[in-house]
Amino acid sequence: MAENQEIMEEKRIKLRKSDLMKSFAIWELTSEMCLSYERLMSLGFCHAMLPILKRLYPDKDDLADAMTRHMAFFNTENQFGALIPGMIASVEEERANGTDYSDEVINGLKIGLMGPLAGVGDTITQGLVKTILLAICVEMGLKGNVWGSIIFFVLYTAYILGVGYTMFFSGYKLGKNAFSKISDTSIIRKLTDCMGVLGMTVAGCMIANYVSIQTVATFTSGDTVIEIQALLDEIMPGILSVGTVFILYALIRKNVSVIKIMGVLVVIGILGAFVGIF
Amino acid sequence: MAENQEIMEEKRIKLRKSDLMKSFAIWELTSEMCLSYERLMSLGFCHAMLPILKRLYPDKDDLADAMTRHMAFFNTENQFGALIPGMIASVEEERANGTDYSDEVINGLKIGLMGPLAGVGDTITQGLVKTILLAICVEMGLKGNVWGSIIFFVLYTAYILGVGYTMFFSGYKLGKNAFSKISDTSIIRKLTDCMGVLGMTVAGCMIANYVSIQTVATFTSGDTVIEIQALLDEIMPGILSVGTVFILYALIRKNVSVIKIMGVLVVIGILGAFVGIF
Amino acid sequence: MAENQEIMEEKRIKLRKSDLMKSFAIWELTSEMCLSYERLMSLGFCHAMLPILKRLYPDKDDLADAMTRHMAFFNTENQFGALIPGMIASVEEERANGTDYSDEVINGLKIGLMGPLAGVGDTITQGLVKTILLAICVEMGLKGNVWGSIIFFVLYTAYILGVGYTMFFSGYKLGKNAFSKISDTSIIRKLTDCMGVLGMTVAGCMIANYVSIQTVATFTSGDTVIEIQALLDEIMPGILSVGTVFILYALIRKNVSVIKIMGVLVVIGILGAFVGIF
Amino acid sequence: MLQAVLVALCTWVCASGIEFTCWSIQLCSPIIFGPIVGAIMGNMELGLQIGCATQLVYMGNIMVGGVGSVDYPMAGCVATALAVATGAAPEMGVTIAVSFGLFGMLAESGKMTLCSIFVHRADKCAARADTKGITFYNVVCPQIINFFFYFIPAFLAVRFGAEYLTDLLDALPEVILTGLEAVGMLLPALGIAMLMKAIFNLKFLPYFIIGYVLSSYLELGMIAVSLVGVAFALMYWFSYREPENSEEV
Amino acid sequence: MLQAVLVALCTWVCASGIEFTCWSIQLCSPIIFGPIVGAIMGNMELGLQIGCATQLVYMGNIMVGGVGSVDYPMAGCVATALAVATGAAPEMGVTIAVSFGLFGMLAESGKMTLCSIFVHRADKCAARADTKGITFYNVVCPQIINFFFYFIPAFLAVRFGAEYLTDLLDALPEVILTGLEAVGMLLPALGIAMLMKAIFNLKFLPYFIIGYVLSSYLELGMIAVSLVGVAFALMYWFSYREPENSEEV
Amino acid sequence: MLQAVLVALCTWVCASGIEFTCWSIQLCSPIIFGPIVGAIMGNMELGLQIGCATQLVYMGNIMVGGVGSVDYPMAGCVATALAVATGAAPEMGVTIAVSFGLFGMLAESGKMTLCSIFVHRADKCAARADTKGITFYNVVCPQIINFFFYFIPAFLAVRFGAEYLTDLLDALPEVILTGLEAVGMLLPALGIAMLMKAIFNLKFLPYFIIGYVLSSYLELGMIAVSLVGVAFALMYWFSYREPENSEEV
Ligand SMILES: OC[C@H]1O[C@H](O)[C@@H](O)[C@@H](O)[C@@H]1O
Ligand SMILES: OC[C@H]1O[C@H](O)[C@@H](O)[C@@H](O)[C@@H]1O
Ligand SMILES: OC[C@H]1O[C@H](O)[C@@H](O)[C@@H](O)[C@@H]1O
Repeated sequence: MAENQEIMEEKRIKLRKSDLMKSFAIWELTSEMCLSYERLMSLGFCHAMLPILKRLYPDKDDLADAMTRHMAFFNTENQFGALIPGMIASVEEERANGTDYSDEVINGLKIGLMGPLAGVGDTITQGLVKTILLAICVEMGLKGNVWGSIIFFVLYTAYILGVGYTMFFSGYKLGKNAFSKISDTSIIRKLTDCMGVLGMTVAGCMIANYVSIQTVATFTSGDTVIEIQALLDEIMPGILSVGTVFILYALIRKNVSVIKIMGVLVVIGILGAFVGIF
Repeated sequence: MAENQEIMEEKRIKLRKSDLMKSFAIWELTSEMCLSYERLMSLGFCHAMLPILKRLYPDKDDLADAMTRHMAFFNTENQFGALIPGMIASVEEERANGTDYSDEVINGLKIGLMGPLAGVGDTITQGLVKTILLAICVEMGLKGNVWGSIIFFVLYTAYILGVGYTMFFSGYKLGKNAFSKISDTSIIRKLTDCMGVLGMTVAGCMIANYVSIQTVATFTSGDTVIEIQALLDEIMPGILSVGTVFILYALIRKNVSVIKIMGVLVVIGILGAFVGIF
Repeated sequence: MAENQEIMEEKRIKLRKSDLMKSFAIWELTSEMCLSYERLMSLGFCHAMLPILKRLYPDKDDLADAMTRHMAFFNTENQFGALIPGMIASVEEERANGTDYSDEVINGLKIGLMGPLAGVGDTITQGLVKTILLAICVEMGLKGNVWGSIIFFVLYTAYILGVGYTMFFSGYKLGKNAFSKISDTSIIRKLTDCMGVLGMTVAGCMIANYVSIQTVATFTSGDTVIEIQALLDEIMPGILSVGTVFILYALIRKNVSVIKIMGVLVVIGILGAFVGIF
Repeated sequence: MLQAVLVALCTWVCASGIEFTCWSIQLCSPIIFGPIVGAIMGNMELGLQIGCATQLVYMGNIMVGGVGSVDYPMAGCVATALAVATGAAPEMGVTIAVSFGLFGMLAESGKMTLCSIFVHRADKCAARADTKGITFYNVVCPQIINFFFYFIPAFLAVRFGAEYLTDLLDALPEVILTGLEAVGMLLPALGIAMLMKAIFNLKFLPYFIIGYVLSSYLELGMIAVSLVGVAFALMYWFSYREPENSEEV
Repeated sequence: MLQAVLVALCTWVCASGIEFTCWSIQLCSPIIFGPIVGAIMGNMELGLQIGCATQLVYMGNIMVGGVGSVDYPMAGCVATALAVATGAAPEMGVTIAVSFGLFGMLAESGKMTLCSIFVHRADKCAARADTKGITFYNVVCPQIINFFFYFIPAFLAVRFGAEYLTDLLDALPEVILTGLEAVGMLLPALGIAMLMKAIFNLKFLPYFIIGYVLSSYLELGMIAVSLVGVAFALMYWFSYREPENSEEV
Repeated sequence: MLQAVLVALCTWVCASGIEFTCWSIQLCSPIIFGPIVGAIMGNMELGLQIGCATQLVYMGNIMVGGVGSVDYPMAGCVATALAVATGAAPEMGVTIAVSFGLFGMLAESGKMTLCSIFVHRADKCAARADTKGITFYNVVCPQIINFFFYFIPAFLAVRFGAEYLTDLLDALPEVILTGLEAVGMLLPALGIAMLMKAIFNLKFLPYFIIGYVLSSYLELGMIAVSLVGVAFALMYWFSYREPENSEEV
């Protein structure tokens, strides 16, 4: 960071159009390749940011920081959600040039946008556009007309690239407008806090949306059957999910190795299935 | 306003009992005559305030301001809601005598009270009193006894005038007690903000209550039928209503003529019905 | 209080283990003996606090204050909820030694904890443990094996005493850790306010949970039946309960004797039943 | 002929919207106008009975935000007149009333659409402090609409029979009716938008959002949201501090 | 006679409300008292079986805020005694238990109403730091009520047969029962009102309103509202600033 | 043999997760791969028809958060190939597709479980700024899984008939399948916990609690909670004041 600020005094690091294009291409090609239950698109997002980050952070430590930052849980609909990598590109640009955006601002932005854009995007892309295009083209295909397939492929691809491209570069421009003007450190501190508020609010909701740990355990004796999950729901719906997240969070904070935790989870999952908990 | 303050130094403008009686009479006679979809009782409210405003604002500009202020969207139940014109009369009286109540205080009051009083009033007046009186009198009428009609007319009118009168003058007295004691400008500023908070909260709810723009558009091809409204509701319930309000608000802020907007809305409505959107 | 502070300068009053044990014993033996509709476990709680309070407040006025403080409405599940008397014991200890904890802190603690612990406790104690133990033992009993009864008695009693004891003393230790470190008066003021916030939030919910005043009054004429309760629910669910509470609160604040109020309530209840309101 | 004029007059009065002669806008009740129209048509008692029977059907009707489920001037006056004229039994009269009540809702919603025009005219009067103008637009103008929407149809119906009305309705293409409905659906957005202009304050946008979420997602009504609004306003009041130097934002 | 006294004693103990001998107030379970009463009546095994069968019926019964769906002292002790006395099959015993369980809820709610009196007496003891008084009202007095509401009816039932109880019940006019219920419904309002006196603070009224809206409109339970309350309290904590000059409001 | 390889290749491509050649991960649609596989098997038109008929069945399928109700590579490619091979009617083809679609969901969830490993490897690459590593784990590795989970089963199915797959499935004990599901249910908790590490701030815990209550008790979705989050953030913004002396808490 220190080095960056010196650099800035000499010259600003600017993203080139080609960096953005590369980033967009990676986004469209690979962002859902390594979708995992654990973090969904996290790796895809990080990958798509590489052309940006490589340009902005010549220093290896800064680069490592930035890459790690973008390995966090992420999920959105890829076309409308392309706004997010675009916008983050511009925030990283400002950051590389010395504005002191904390991780909270960046994470808050990602978290605050990913949910709504997934909702909007899934509804429009999969619910509307896909269905309409299919409705037309399937009709043709059923009659044996192969143009149905071709038209669908062409139009759908055009839609995806068109919307994705527009959103990605709008995101960049929007971010540019909003973030490049902020230099007052007190405003940045304010922004950091507000993004923290947004991020934490949505995080409370993400647990209910992405984690759904449920037990199928029952206790039976004679005619009496007790469903443990029903009792737990009475205490607090989603208590297992939120409890697990906080236990894991505590472990991570105590620097327990994440790989170890994952191993334990796998063991718990399989053992749990074996003894009839899951 | 400037003039008013000078006047105040000489003598306070006071509302006479006859002004209030006139206002109440107009309220009871005409407040629902020009009920419109666009602003419901707005014109009726403004009309009922005239005897008050004419007395309080000898200066024509002040009068015009005040009249315009009371042309805003308004709706309540007229008997219980009579509290509102009564209370506003006292606030205007303070304002005319120099206390610096902003439009936000006055609008906040109106908006904050009109909803609850409509709920209470409709339930009691139409749900309870009307039904009870009718239940008794209809019985008589069905047997051919014209006293049923007469008794209903007399009692219901008595109820309406009684409740209306009581509420109107209680409103005035209440307002008098609450608002005439406030002179500290810092408290007024505080009040202004709080009324803004109240008004905006309720405004967010008013859209869902008074505007219900829905599209009946569907997309059909073969057996596939997509209801656009269902998709929109998934994104956000009432999105068309809130979207329309904000678009219109933006236009109004850009000083687009309201008459023009109304014309466009009429055209959109009819065209929309024609092409099957509404 | 004044005296206490002097005493403190000389020596701190400390609770003995035997005081806590006595308190716990009273809690387990008598806390639900005088359960009343009006205040549920209030008297039981006060009784259980006596060994604590007698030790801490040698001064009679202080003792009377403290006892009165713990006569307020209280209800929880006794095993998990044993945390509360334990924790309150430690807060009272600090208070007796000069830290200026207001009634708001103590009431806020009690109110904020009693609801969640009742929910958790009822679910686990009655929903889970009781049902499981019964399921096993009833089976035996049905076959005529009296060991079913004996085992149930032993295990259930062990559970109750075990959980109760653990929670009571954990509460004391927890409170000790949390409250004995606070000496800064500005933090105490802050804490007081926060407990007020918590207490008032939960109080708003307690009305809906503990008071359910409903009228069965209907108005009938011919075929028309109006259920008054349905109309009231439309205005505001629970309006009778919240209304009654506030009327009584106003009376109490005006120093109307509580015994008198109770008498009037009894009369209203019976008369109301007589005329068909309840 | 005279009967037709008198019944049409009754219908007009009944639709006038005077609060205390009836209940509230367009709700003048059949129990009152039934016997009057009956008397005009020569059989007060039958009119009374039809009126009361009609009333019974709409016993639970509540008018909220200008929207009810029946239009009384048509259901009460015109239908009663026609029923008395044909000497129908009260039950028959009710059937006629129900269909006229529905027809009348068209007149009602047409009126509430058109009244916007007067409201906008009145805006201009307000801007130049023309109090006479306000009175004119609030009192006189709506009655002109009522003349066309209530007096004329009522007169035609009573004079030439109900089929005149039905023909009139059939002559209007479906799309025009839907279009009018659509306009009636769009207009409130304008009213609220104008209100927003009066009260909007970026600083308070969060409260607007919360009000919106409470009402549209959690389906809380006006009373509940107003309660929450009061709570927020009080919080604001108690946590208020004088702005430090100058007004922020 | 002795049997009747002993069974009545059991019923009384069972209703005493000692936490750890049974479960919690009035929940002394039939599985425990079934065999004891059975032994008194001369057939422990039958008593055990009836007790367990009764228990089975109420397996899911949960007592929340003092309100359950059965009264165990009556359902467990008295009903078992009667069933054993008549040598009924366990199934028959259950039927008797169910009706006695309902009857007992009357005793229970009567008790919870009357206990208010002791609580108010105890208030006065508290005010004069009379710790003995507290003990007296909390422990001794309720047992006197229990004597009348449990011992006596149990004794009568076992001695003279169930019809005595039914007669007793029939002798009470319906309106008195409803009246007592109504009083039981009104009393908690007093308890909460007194609590309000202890904690009410105008400054925190907004939180009260929000708690109320959450629970009565959105039907959130105590746990959820407490969570929200904690959230508000924390917000308050983190945004707290020392009052500028003096206490506001 | 060649056919089997080619169809398996198609299945692999279809499962690759390239966004714009198909729709999004594993959603490569039967309408596109139907005719291709058909052509490979020697009857493009039949393939097209089966593909389209399959598509029709899943018309309303929406994939949210990586979870859909069908796996297209299996339902589209493999099922079509088998159906064309046996010369089945399109309707028959759809039946095969449905069962393969379900089978494929197993492959899918297995993949999403295993991919966690690559993500953790990638974490290490990120920590040492190894950009090549990121690419390797994001692009190359998942395709290896796809090879085993899609190419091999597809090849076997087309080469030796569907029963091979069924046997494979039967060979896996039930508990392993449930166990894998359980792991897939536990893993997101780790992802969120790591996110929490990045954003957790005690000061903002209240907002977390409220977000949690809104979503789990009141069942508000992400969009609604984000709206509320924005509202809170704005409130914070407008009420923000510079910390007095030093950072609090
Ligand atoms: O709902 C309040 C109010 O709305 C409109 O103004 C009319 O329908 C009134 O009759 C009603 O009382
Ligand atoms: O609900 C909490 C609590 O309420 C009352 O005090 C009794 O019903 C207890 O048995 C119960 O545990
Ligand atoms: O729900 C958002 C997003 O979630 C996952 O990443 C996939 O299912 C996508 O197809 C979807 O768009």
